Amino acid sequence: MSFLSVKSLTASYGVSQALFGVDLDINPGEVVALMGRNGMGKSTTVKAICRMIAAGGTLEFAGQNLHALPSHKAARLGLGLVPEGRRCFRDLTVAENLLATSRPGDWDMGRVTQLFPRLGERHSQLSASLSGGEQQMLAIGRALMTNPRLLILDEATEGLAPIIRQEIWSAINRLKQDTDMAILVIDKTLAELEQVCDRAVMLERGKTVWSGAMTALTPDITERYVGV
Amino acid sequence: MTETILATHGITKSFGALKASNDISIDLRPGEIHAIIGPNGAGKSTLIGQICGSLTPDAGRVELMGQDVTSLSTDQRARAGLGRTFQISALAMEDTVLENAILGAMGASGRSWRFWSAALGDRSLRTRAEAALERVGLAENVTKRCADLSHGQRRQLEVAVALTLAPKAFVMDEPMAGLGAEGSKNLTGFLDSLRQEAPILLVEHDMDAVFALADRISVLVYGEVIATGSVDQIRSDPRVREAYLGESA
Amino acid sequence: MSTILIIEQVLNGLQSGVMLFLMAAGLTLIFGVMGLINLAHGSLYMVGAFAAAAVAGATGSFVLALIAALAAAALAGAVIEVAVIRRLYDSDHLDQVLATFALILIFSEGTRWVFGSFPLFLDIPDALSGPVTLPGGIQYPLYRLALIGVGLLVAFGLWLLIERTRIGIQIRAGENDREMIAALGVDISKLYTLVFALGAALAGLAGALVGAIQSVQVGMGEPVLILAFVVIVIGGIGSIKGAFIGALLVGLTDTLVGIFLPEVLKLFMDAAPATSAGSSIASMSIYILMSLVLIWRPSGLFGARA
Amino acid sequence: MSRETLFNAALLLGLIAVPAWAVMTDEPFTITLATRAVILALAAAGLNIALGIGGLVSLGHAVFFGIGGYAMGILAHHAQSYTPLMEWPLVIEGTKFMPVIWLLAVVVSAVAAFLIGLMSLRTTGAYFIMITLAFGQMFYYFAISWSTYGGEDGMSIYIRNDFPGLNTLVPIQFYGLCLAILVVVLIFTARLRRSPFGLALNAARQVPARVEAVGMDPMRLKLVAFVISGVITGLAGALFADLNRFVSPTMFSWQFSGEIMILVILGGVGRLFGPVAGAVTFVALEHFLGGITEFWHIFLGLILLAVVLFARGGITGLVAGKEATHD
Amino acid sequence: DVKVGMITTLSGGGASLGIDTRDGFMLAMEGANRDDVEVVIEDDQRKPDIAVQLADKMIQSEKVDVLTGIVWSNLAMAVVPAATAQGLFYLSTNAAPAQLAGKGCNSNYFSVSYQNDNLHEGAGAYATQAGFKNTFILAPNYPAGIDSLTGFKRFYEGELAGEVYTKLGQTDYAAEIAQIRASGADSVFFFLPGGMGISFLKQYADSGVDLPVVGPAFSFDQGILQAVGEAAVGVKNSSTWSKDLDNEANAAFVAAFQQKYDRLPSIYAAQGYDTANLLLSAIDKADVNDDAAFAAALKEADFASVRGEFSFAANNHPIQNVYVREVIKEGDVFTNKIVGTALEDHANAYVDACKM
Ligand SMILES: Nc1ncnc2c1ncn2[C@@H]1O[C@H](COP(=O)(O)OP(=O)(O)OP(=O)(O)O)[C@@H](O)[C@H]1O
Ligand SMILES: Nc1ncnc2c1ncn2[C@@H]1O[C@H](COP(=O)(O)OP(=O)(O)OP(=O)(O)O)[C@@H](O)[C@H]1O
Ligand SMILES: [Mg+2]
Ligand SMILES: [Mg+2]
Repeated sequence: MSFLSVKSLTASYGVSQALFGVDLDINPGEVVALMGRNGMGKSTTVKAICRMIAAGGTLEFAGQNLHALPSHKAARLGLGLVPEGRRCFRDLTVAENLLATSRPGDWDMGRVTQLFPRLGERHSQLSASLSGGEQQMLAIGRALMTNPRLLILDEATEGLAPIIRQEIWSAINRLKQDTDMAILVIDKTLAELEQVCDRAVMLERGKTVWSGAMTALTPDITERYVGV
Repeated sequence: MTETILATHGITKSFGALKASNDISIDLRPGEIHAIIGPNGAGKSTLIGQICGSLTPDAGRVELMGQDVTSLSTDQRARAGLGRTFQISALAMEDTVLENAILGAMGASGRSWRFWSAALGDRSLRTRAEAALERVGLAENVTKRCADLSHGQRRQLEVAVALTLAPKAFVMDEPMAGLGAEGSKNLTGFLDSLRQEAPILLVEHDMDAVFALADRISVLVYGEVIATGSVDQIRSDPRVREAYLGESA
Repeated sequence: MSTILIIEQVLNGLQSGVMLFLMAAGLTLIFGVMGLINLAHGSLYMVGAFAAAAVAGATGSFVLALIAALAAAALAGAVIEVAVIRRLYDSDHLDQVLATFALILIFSEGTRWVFGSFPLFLDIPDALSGPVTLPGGIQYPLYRLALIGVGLLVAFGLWLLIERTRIGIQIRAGENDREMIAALGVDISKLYTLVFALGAALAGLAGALVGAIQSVQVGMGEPVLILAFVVIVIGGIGSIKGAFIGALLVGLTDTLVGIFLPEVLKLFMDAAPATSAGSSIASMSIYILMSLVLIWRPSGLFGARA
Repeated sequence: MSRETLFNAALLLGLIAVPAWAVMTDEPFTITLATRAVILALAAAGLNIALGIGGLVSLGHAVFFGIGGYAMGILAHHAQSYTPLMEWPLVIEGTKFMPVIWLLAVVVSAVAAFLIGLMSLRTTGAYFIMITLAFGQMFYYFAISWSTYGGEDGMSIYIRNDFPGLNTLVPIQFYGLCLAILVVVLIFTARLRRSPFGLALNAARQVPARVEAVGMDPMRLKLVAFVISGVITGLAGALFADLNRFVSPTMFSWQFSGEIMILVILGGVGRLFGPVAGAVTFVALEHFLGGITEFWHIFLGLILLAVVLFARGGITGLVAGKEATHD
Repeated sequence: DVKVGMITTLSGGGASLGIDTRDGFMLAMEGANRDDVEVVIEDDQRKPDIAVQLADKMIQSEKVDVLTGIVWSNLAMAVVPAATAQGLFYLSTNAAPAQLAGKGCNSNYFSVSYQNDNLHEGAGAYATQAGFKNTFILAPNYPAGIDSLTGFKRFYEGELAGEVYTKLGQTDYAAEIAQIRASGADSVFFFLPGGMGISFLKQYADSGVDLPVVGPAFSFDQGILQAVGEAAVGVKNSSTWSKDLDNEANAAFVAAFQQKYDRLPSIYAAQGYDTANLLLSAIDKADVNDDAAFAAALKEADFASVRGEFSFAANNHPIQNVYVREVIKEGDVFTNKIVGTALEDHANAYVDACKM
């Protein structure tokens, strides 16, 4: 049994079904890429794991059945989400955003501002007035502050300057080396994913259509499922 | 002097002690794509806000087709020929894709003050909207509610709405953000063809796209333009590499 | 008009402002912080006053009466949060308006059903009754001074809670994005029940304290509700400091305009029309104040959002 | 045909059938009751344009309702006492002629809505709710102390005003008149919702920034919607005053603003027939529950609560399904 | 058979007044135990438009002959003119605004209670008798408030230390009390009905200003005295009725009311009771469908009023005494006792204006 085990996951938005059978496993220390074209169900999978929408199928994390837990209890098992579109708490300052949901552990204010010095400089600014990239850093910092065992990054490098993206990727690499945090990454730049991910899972129309080691990813497959 | 479509002259804007724009003068010429790049928080969106009228500069001027538009409101600037896309999608979520596009067509044709005839029944509005949706690849989704679109599809719609305006100049804030690899590739191709219609001021972090598209690049750091030049010039500029590009180029 | 009287009226204005703050405090918490339009706040105020009057009548103890007011209102608050309000956080403000309007009907007539149609008796405790003499020879009721004290304490306590504690941060975060804060591991539902109960308890406390110098009757909460909304809107929703300043402004305006405007008008016109015109305008004064503030600053004096 | 369309048609048929039913069962008062429901529905239909399409949560619509009422009250008062309304600079006499009264109601409501909108639309959300309430309270207190026209006591008009070709004293005829106006307004609303203006207004509620970016001024769209909305509610006020042959400052009260809003929410915000469903239900509840117990407000409260909790989208939502239909 | 429609306030804030009106009225009706009179009762929620609607209902559907029961002047103004214009009789159990006493009087309209100004006039007369020279007067800023101060001044001969109109529904009177303190007044007259009066009296008692206070009976009525408590003891108020008025009808009424409802009756109950008895007396004399005869029968006022001597003036408003009462404590209960008569056989100021 894996750390996170997702089997035949289904989910719907009202009457329209978005997931038709997603399979996905992650083990501690692993970095897995979740890939697919726009609208194929990557974010929906993440929302289902975090119990933000109701879902069917197997959903287990750290030996617990996630279906039985409300969103906040699932999170406390060690899920750290960086959501699509950032979703910082607009009316809170940067520092307050980081503190609001922090849980004790290695990651604290000091370590996060070390990773993103920009957040330190802006720590008493309202997050609504941050630049897009700054908000993205804040969302990552916020998730790290919960000291997750599984970090989920949904388009975490969207809108970041190349130099910062590199920093984030190297931070992920460091996380991978130094901790046994499991990481699930959704991102669009294949080259960058290849640097850090161990495995990849491809979604098409709400279904897992391919999964395997990153090294086994052929141009053929990527052409077919992500179009490059 | 070359003819310019859009230009800023010495734009300056502060938020408290922070100088988000410091004496910025840039211009956009016919047929070109002028990319603005720079670290996060450098002031790119702030600059765009001032160009489009949602922010008022503390000093400086904005000119469109040689006319000073600094004192015009956002909607007046849009009518004067400025088509923009937002960094974070700004769409009417409850409405359908087609309705969102028609909104743009309506604004462009000044037909918003009709109270009786149905908007969707207006041939010319509809043709215009559908053409734009077709071009960004949303033709199959016209009846979908915007809230049901994926993130990437919303980004496409964002561009389509700007298209319906048939503007004199496009101002795009990170149009690639959230698009998948394939989507970025397609949009890159699309923008490439769009420059014939109207020049584009493009803010983007996707360097593949910027390097593929830009005729000129300006680099903004801490509210100041530190360099303007061709792709090659910028790529090899050490200051730019240090502040922004890192190893990636 | 003597200086002493003017000072006394300014004091009255401040005091009525603090009293208003006491009423508005719970509402600020619920409306400002949780983003919920709770029209039934006035009902909780009424519940507090009735509970206090009933317990004071039975035991003769004002302290017990206050405790009863706090407990009854908090309980009522917790119950309606769990049974009704909880289902409405995700829906828009309008559903909240209708639901809490329905709660007003239920509470008002329910209270009348239990306590009858006649006003109840609740008096100032002996230890606090009667006037004291302030420097300058102003005679001022001790109880009102005590109200000022309680109001200031509540203001300070609330400000600490919201601005300086982690719970406060979480509450505000929840207002921005409930789904997100839950996904990050905070049990926002429980937190909101607590906050709602706290807001209700404050309303109940205000009802009991103010009930001692006013009339404890069915429907007493509604005029107060409107005033409390005026206060927090002037101050800027979500700001405890704003609510406090707003309350003082409203208290001063209401008191001073009512007293001085007729006098001022008498300088220009006959006494009778001056009195009536003066008091007509006075009754509109706080609304005029509110619209001026909002026209000048569309999100109140200390409102965070534009 | 969608379920909502069917429901709307049934509602309309029901309203048309009311007089027949009243005659058959010899309950003439039913017509008065139905007239009340229709007029309240009209007032709510006015608000529904601002609220449902434009997202303008106005807690001050009683202002327009009251203006309509006082337009009727003042004109008829002068007509029945044979005193001119104004002697300088030009002589204006009172009148008992409904079209003139309506014209006045509409014009004054429009001006008031324009001015109030101009000042209020800078604010949003709860601030907008409260600033509109503030204007309502100003009018309310003004009316209370306006002793020329009865102050708090209001004004009674002895005989209902005239409409050419009708005997308005006959309940059925007056009812028919009110119903006709309601239908006209609903048709107008239905067209408006699909018109370019409606589309733009709807978008201005959701994303003002987008509307601006395509060259329209959201503020102006909202202001126009607010004026249209105020005018309709004002007209309803004039009819309501004529129904009761009485006007008083309670027409301006915030409770009344609240009640109009409750009607819209109860029926279904933004639904074409929402105001009608809401008004009919509310008037019926008020009428029938009142007979059962002295404490009928408790039951009214419980019913309203049930509607909010179990019928998202009000009564129309309950009957016709959640989403507004798009086609 | 006669059908009577009672429209009164039975829910919400003002319900206690309507409930007493109804209970007093029904006490007399049930006491008479007749099967030729039917009463229908409806709740107006204290809203004028609801009252009008109920009147329409009673006229159109119930086909009543007589309407009665409205507590508030503004509701009466909404209902009475239209009802009498349609040929119905209206007997007022309480509200009696000046418009309906003067130019707007009607042969089908009778006020059994008083004319609105009466109690204020009584208070003014008492203030004069008591030798007050410099009174501070206050009332809410609405027509009844303005009428009340006018009524007071009509019979008060001293100077005014101040005249203040407060906000309708105001609950805090600290500012007015400070004005009173500073004004050098020797006494205070106030008209603040309902909760306003309770608040004022409690705050006044706590302020340390101890000038004598006079007011109309409304703020000292049985229903609200208990809520005012000690603060009211000793205050003089003017009333046309009191439970200790010494006459047979009153003794019987008070006893019967207490027995039936287990509380002391209020002035509203007394007025309701009188109204019912007046109506019954007229029914015995004339056919309700014969307007002129029935009006004449009513006007005779041939019934035993709990207020003792009672007759109608030319404008169909009572001629009666206005008494001065003092608030006392009887055991645990606060109540009133008569201490004098302010005006004897008093009618009202609008008789001459009424052309009937
Ligand atoms: N809130 C929603 N309501 C209804 N349908 C939705 C919603 N969100 C997403 N969908 C639909 O569900 C499907 C999957 O969307 P999802 O957001 O999971 O895609 P994605 O793979 O994350 O795409 P992207 O790369 O564009 O973010 C899409 O077809 C989308 O239209
Ligand atoms: N209203 C505001 N108040 C205070 N500071 C602001 C405000 N708006 C923007 N800023 C600050 O101004 C700077 C420039 O922001 P801007 O959004 O223009 O950056 P950007 O270049 O677009 O960055 P990104 O690429 O991350 O989107 C940022 O540091 C931001 O925090
Ligand atoms: Mg996604
Ligand atoms: Mg930006």
